[in-house]
Amino acid sequence: MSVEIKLNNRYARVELLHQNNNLLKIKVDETVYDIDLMHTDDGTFSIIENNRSHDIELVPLDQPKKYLAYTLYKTFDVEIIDAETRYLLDRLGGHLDSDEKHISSPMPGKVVKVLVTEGQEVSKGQTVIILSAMKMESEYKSKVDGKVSKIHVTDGDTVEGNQVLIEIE
Amino acid sequence: MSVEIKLNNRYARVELLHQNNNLLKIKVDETVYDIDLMHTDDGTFSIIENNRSHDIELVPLDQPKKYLAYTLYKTFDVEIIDAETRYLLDRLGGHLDSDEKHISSPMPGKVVKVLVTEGQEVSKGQTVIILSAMKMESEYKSKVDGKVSKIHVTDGDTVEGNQVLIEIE
Amino acid sequence: MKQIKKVLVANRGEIAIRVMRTCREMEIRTVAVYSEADRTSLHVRYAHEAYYIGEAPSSSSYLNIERIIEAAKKSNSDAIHPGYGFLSENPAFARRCREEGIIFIGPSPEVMLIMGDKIKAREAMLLAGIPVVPGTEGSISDEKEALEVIHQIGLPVMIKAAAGGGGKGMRLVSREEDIEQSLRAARSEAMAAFGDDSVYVEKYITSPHHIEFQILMDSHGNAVHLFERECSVQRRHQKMIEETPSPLMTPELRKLMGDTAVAAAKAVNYLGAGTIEFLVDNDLNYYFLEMNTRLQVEHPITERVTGVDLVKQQIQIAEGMQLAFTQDELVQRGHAIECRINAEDPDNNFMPAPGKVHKIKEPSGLGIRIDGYVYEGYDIPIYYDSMISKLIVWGKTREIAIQRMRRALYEYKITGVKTSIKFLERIMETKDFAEGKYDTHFIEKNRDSLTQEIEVGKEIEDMAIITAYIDYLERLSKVYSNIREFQPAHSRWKKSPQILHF
Amino acid sequence: MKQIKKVLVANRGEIAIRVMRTCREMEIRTVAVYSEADRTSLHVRYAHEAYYIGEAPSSSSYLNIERIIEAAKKSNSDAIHPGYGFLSENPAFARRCREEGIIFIGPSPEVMLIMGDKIKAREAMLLAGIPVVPGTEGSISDEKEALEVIHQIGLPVMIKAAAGGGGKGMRLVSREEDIEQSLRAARSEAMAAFGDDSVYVEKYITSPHHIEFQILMDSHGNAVHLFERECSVQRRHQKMIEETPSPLMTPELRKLMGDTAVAAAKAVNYLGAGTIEFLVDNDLNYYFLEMNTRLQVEHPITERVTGVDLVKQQIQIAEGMQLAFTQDELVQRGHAIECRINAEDPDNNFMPAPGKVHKIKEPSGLGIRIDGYVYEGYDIPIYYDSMISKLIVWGKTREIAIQRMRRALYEYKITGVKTSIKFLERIMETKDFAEGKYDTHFIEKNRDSLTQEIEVGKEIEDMAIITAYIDYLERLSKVYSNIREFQPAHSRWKKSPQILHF
Repeated sequence: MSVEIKLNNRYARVELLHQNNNLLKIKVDETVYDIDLMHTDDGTFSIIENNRSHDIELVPLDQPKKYLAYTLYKTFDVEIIDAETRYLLDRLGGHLDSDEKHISSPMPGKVVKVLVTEGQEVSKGQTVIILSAMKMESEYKSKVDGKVSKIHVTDGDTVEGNQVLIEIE
Repeated sequence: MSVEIKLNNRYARVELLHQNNNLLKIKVDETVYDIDLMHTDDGTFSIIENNRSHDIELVPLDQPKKYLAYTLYKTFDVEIIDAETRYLLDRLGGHLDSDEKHISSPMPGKVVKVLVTEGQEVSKGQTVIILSAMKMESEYKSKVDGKVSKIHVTDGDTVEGNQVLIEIE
Repeated sequence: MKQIKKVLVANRGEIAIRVMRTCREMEIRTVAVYSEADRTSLHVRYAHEAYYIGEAPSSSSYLNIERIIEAAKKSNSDAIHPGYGFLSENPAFARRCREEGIIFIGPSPEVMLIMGDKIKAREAMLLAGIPVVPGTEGSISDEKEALEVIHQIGLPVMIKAAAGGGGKGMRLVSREEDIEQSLRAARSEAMAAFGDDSVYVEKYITSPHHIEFQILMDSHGNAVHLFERECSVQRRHQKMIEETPSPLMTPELRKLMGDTAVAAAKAVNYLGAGTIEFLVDNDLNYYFLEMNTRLQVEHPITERVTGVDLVKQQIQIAEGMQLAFTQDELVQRGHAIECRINAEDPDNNFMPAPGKVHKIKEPSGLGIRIDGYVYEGYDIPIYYDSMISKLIVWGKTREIAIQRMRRALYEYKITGVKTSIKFLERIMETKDFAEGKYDTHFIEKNRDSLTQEIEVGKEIEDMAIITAYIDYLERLSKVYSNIREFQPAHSRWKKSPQILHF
Repeated sequence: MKQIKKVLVANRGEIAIRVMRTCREMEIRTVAVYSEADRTSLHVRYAHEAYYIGEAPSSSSYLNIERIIEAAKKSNSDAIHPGYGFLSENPAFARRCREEGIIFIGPSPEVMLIMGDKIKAREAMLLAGIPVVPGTEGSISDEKEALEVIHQIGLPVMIKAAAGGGGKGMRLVSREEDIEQSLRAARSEAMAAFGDDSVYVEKYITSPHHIEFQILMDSHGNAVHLFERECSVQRRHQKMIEETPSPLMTPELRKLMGDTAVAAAKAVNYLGAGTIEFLVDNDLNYYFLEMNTRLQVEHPITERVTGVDLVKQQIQIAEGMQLAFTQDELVQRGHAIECRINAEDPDNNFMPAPGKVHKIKEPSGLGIRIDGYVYEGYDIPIYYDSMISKLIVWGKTREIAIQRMRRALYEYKITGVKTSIKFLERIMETKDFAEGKYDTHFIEKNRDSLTQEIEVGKEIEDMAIITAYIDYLERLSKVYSNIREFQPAHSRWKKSPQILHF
């Protein structure tokens, strides 16, 4: 089964050509690899490819089909672009999320202060909310000119990572 | 729900009297404990009882309802004796297994030599099989006088821990 | 002299465990206190006893003097070790312990009061003949007086608005001919911004090195220093890497500054372990900066080169024992470096990154020490410091220590949260660091190369793609064959039988 | 002089990783070889490259010279490090490396041949004037000759049947008046058992201490010793605990034995790291036992007190470099102890206990080093050694080192397989060990107290019962409410919401 996989900004087509237990023949774009692949249930991969030993940790993210892959020197965002994902991508015109109109928390933390109210006009670059985590406060700004359509949090709330805080339309 | 639990050779009756999230009131035999209990999915338990901090690792064994509980200084065999277990115990007249008539491997290893054949008469204390693991050979003796009724392994076999090797009747 | 039998550690995280480790070696029972966010934190599990002291925010728990004293009394603790941060430099807490008859492992509240006040500390040091950063004692509103002071201090100087902040009314003056104009500009800017044109003038240290000296002083008046720690690798004014010996240090300067540090401790009648922080410029002039009246985060590098357990010394001094060694018996052997492993994102301005730790693989072997507290599955709380572990290495030479640190950072793998590990690895590979030529501007100066995108080659990328592909195939096969059987954690290495179906 | 750029490590387990760690620090690329049972073993994952060399039994893989040489050639390795065990003392392998132009990191095959043969080694040592255990050179069949030899050696002696085994024809003689009768009894027993009444006579060491000296010798004829290691805590003639300095040692004896060890190395024109093993009696007489022409398991304690990386020295010597230090520059600082953590059952005659490791929590902090290789979920194979890790601690004094070892053993938690951890903890608490009064009979002598059942009190038992109870309730609740949702490993600490249903 051939699948398209996105790694950071690269799209690659991957296909398993042959398997004999842990010995796999896999094609990634135009390259065919003969690899010896073992992994644990929780995502530690040991791959021996042409006698090179690779240790990779694969961590599934909250969103389905999205992962972080930790290699020796670099961590990659990896996403499976299968038929379902492709459909969503097409429907949204290439954008799975409308990031620009949402202010989301990049990390878990606490809301120090919401600086806007619903219905208020905001301009690009205007600070709309202050979060704190681990003794450090950070200001978050609107990425567009627009109107605050929805505020999901209030001062003092504890928020998760990637939680939508404020929507702007 | 009150359950009987066996710890090494002790039988204890346990009952959850009250729960408020991680704060539990539990009765073990005649003692009532108020404890703060947290644990991970894989059996690391942190119990605070009367401000004493206990770290216990609970490891499930292959047989259902049997565990090893690792406390700070001692490791216990623990077994849940519920209705089902009780029924089996009663039916077998108090013996769940007929250990004496089986020669089992106490650990994973390799069969070096089977010294008896099926149908052969053996006497108590007679060496019937030699196993090796980690560069060390061990002899296993019959615990009873009897006749070899079944041999499950041959020289050179790899065996698991607790596997029945030879049956004597 | 009173033998301590039970210690309450009024702290959390790695330092709580660090202190308890020494207590266990001394056969002293340990008492943990914990906030609501820390019920599953390792110090609670490590201690003999544990007491809940309040809500997650520090103000309700780790800064809550009443609750901590209550736990100490309930547990019959003889002594309290405050660690660093939280109440460790709080004179009111130290005084309260004294009133309750509980030994506070640290100096007296009187010393803490002096050293906690910048101006009083400066005065005390001047009195003891210890150099401080030259500058005006108070603010100056007269131009002529300001000019005199500047000439007296000598260039370069920094002029700062007395009412200031945010860089307004601030001027760096390096050249003689700029003095008057800069002074006027600063004053008028200050007036415009704050309605007040008075200014401070301070010596500007061009290439500042942050070097500190560890001291120990017992209740019998004996004091020693345990040499320096070089702490100039900083981000956001927070230390990131420390090492000892300092690459800048000479034996003469070490002796001079060490003697100064001991004099400073004696000047205030210090008790226990403390640290005198100095600024040192490229010409090896040094100035007292402040004194930390507690254990430092970076104390392990001193322990490694001197062989002295500083926590044990703290406890023994608190018991009233005499120091077991003199200055002459202390020697620095080899080289030690500490890297702070923070849950943060170095590519995004070191933004904190709390969250759940997925997996940890820690380095080990020759010359490695780790003081940490997080474990797999642990949820790093948002309420406290982002430092999750300290990696300390020792080598016979600085070069070996750096090689070892690189190896250790290679071995250190934490997934689930972002950490400073890879950033630290790059620092080890930076030429200026390798040559020991750096000051507090180091990270800023090398920011581009330190945060530059790494090229790893297509093959590594392809392997990462393959791991996700295999996981995806296995998940699919599970859905379609409806296999959902229980699989214990870390149970086995798989040979991927499922994907035979594809 | 040839710079080594790539090393194949012809070994597995902790020593393979130990060697690779130093290689990484030296920026040498590492090549692992592995048997079928070791595909998921850590050394395969740690190395840059990995080559499969055969089936699980050592004879098909780690002892398979052809396959290893083939892997070395295919990977373009400059050198092979043999670790300990397996091919490390195999002269044929060393010769084969030489023929293939691959540097064997160790001594020449010629030296290995001599030292691998007890009689040749004994002759070489006698020639160099080094004391060996006094005894007959060959067997004696004449009673008069035997009596002469016994008087020459001096009591006590052990008489052994030349054709013997299993204790038959063996007599310990301690008293003058027993000599003749014992000799006759031994000879007649030997005749009855083996049809041959010839015997050996050997000096019997009443209270033997196993003490060894680490030596290093370069290709320029420079040799040094790195002091002793006391290895008398043994079970089944295998070392369990090692320490340095030896509690038995005096500075004079150390110098004498050290000089002897260096002389022994020079006598055979040694190369690299080696160990001279001695038997020492309570009167501090010492006798050459054997020479190990490789790295020892217990080398880390020497590294800790001398600050020397022995693997790095091995590699540099193999490159043809001169030793960077002289004997005078080497000093023992503080005290180091190693405990071997084996997968075995101390309560059942140290029966090996291979199997799957459920969880591991390793000690850490001040003065702790771990050289291990197993990880959570790893299945310890049945084919190889039962040693899974080495715990090395350092303290300024022996007393501190023991306290620290106790603390470290307390922290060390391995579940899923039986280990020697708790047994080692009891040894640390044994009076004779604490006082440093022990010989190779130590474990046998203290077996009862070391394996005695511990009473932990009813409360601990009740807590263990409660954990099983809670697990049982949760499993039941899952079955009845049919909740089988996916839960990632180590995902969270639970507050047991399920058991609300009861």
